[in-house]
Amino acid sequence: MRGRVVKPSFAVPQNYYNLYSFGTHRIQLSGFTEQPFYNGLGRYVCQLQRVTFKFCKFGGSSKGVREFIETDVVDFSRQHPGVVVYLKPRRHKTPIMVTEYLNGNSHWMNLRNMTKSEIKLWLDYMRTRSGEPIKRYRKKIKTEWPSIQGPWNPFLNMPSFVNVTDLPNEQRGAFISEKKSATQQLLEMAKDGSLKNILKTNVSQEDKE
Amino acid sequence: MSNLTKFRRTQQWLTFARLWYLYDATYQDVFDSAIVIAQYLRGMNKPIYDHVRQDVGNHVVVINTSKVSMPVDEWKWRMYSHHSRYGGGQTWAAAHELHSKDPTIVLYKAVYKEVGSAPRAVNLIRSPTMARLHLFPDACIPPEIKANICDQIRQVQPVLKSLKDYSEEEVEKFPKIVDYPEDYVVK
Amino acid sequence: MFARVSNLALKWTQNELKARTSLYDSVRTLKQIKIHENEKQIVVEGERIESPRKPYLVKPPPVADEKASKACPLCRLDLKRLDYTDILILRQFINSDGTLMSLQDSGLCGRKYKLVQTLVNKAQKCRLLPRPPHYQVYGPWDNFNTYYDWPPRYRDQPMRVIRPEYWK
Amino acid sequence: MVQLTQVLCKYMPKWVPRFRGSNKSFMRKQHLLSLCGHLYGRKRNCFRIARRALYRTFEISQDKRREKKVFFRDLFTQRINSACAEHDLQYKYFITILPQLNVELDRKILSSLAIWEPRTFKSLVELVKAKRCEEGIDEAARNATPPAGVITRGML
Repeated sequence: MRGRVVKPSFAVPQNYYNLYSFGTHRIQLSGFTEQPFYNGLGRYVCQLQRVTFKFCKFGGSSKGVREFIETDVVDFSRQHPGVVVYLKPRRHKTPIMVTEYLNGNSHWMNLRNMTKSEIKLWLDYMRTRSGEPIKRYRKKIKTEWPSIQGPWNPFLNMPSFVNVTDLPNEQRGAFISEKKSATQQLLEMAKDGSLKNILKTNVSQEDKE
Repeated sequence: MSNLTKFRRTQQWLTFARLWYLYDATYQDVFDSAIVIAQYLRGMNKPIYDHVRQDVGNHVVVINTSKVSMPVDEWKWRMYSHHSRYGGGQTWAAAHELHSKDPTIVLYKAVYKEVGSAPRAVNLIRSPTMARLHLFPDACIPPEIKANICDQIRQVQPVLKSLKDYSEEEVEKFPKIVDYPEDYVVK
Repeated sequence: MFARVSNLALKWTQNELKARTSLYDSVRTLKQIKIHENEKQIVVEGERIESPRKPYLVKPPPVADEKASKACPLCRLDLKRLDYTDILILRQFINSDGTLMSLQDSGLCGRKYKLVQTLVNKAQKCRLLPRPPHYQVYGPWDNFNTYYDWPPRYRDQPMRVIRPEYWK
Repeated sequence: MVQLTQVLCKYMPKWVPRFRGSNKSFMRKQHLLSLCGHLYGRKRNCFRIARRALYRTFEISQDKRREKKVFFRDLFTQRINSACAEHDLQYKYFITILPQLNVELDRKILSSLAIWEPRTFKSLVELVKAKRCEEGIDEAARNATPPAGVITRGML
């Protein structure tokens, strides 16, 4: 794939959109579920660092944002002292919200014609995120300890005598034939006595006489 | 704190270690052993084999390539072509001619073809893989290479012993199936 | 002997049959040609010697069927997969200079003799057994290690690839 | 030609400008170009060329989805083959005798066992060897010595 993905070049600058990726599989970001620094294992640290609201004092589309600021912003910041909230009135501009996270990612969002409750919901959603972009999960599970018995390694099933003997070694390198050759069959027949030795029989006859 | 701790880094080194294998080619067929050697070169003897993402290939040291064997008469009719890239520069040499000239060429060419036979292997994978093949006509290996060897590849066929190879005592003690007939003249 | 009436058996005379049957009973004595030279005369005589490796002569176990007990040694042993690589067995059917013994000398039946014949030829071609004195060596390719693989695998037939004029 | 980009981008976030009257043709082209980021040269920049290339990628990915299953099955087979070879057992015996022992694991799981849980894989191989020695179908099985540590029904 030549070069990273070209994000849609709408009116919005590039680096604000990086917490979303959509399109076909090849375009989407893909990865595994990740928590920054095992967040939530020991304790939960809110990843949201700061929120900036830009709105217009008079514009109709910023009505929701203005109401939200009058009623809920103070409660929100009291509940979440770790999150810095900036309010930036901008004349004749559409209301937007930019959330920045501890891992350096940031997200731009347009709040045009949104009601107070909607903005509250979006803010809670943005607060509880980990700052990682939404991706296509390659696997639904992720584990820090994939192997209990220890992953395979080349020396695991290698017999220990190989370390000691200097190669080439007959036992380690010779060809193992599954079927016995005729010579081996004859030797085994001779060994287990199924072939009587003629001379022995002759000798016994002479003894008898 | 990243996922990769010291223990995990050494565990990865161990799993993806590049081993040195030894292969004794006495009386082994050229093309059958080439298949086995090519597999070991590309690391297909490991369960972690993956031809795309990681190169888990090994080194293979082949000794006794001068004693390599071929099916009957193949030394005569197995031809190797060579082209000097000039007009009419194509020449053929039989296997026995090449082998007498340089005992490692026949096995090298067999492994060269076998490594290249894998899909999409010719351009990228073949030259670095072939660099990991070390061929020696007889059993003596340079000490620095011998120090690296950690395992041996099992041979593909039994080593045929001629009458001279059997020890005197073995021949003596072997069961005698039938005796000579009456008044047989020992020729 | 009569386990299988092969066509060869019909040609033999009665006493030869009797000679063959007593194959296992007594130890054979061989004759060796001895040449003595003194100033006036050269004496050539056949001297009797013991047959070698006597203690290792073996006889297959007795079989109930009387006729089968007289069968040829290899048939009685019925070794599976007798191959050209079992040279310790084949060695017992060749003379000292490497040539194959005749059928009567070898004491085998016709079928087994033919099998041993092909195996000995193969072994000699692969230089497992010593080659007879005037063995026809066609070129340097006979001196390299060879083997017979079965079933034969005709790997990429080169003769079809290379133009005939280049077949040396 | 069917215009597919609308369908593909239905999960667009709320604030992205919509296909409205004025920017309809611009947005339509931009959406399509957003899907061609991985192509080369004019295929990722010029709309009319990008559209043909994009539909070509859809056809290819359709076949590739089928091929992927075959490819990974062969890869798993190759991994199990090499894992069995380490324990001196042929793959064909391993893959045929395991189901007879009611161990119905497919190649994907077996190959991941071979990599991540090698001891478990080794015990499976010894199970197969014991079964082969017990049945002794072919001569090789009869000659082989049964592995120690495998408890079969008659032993207890």
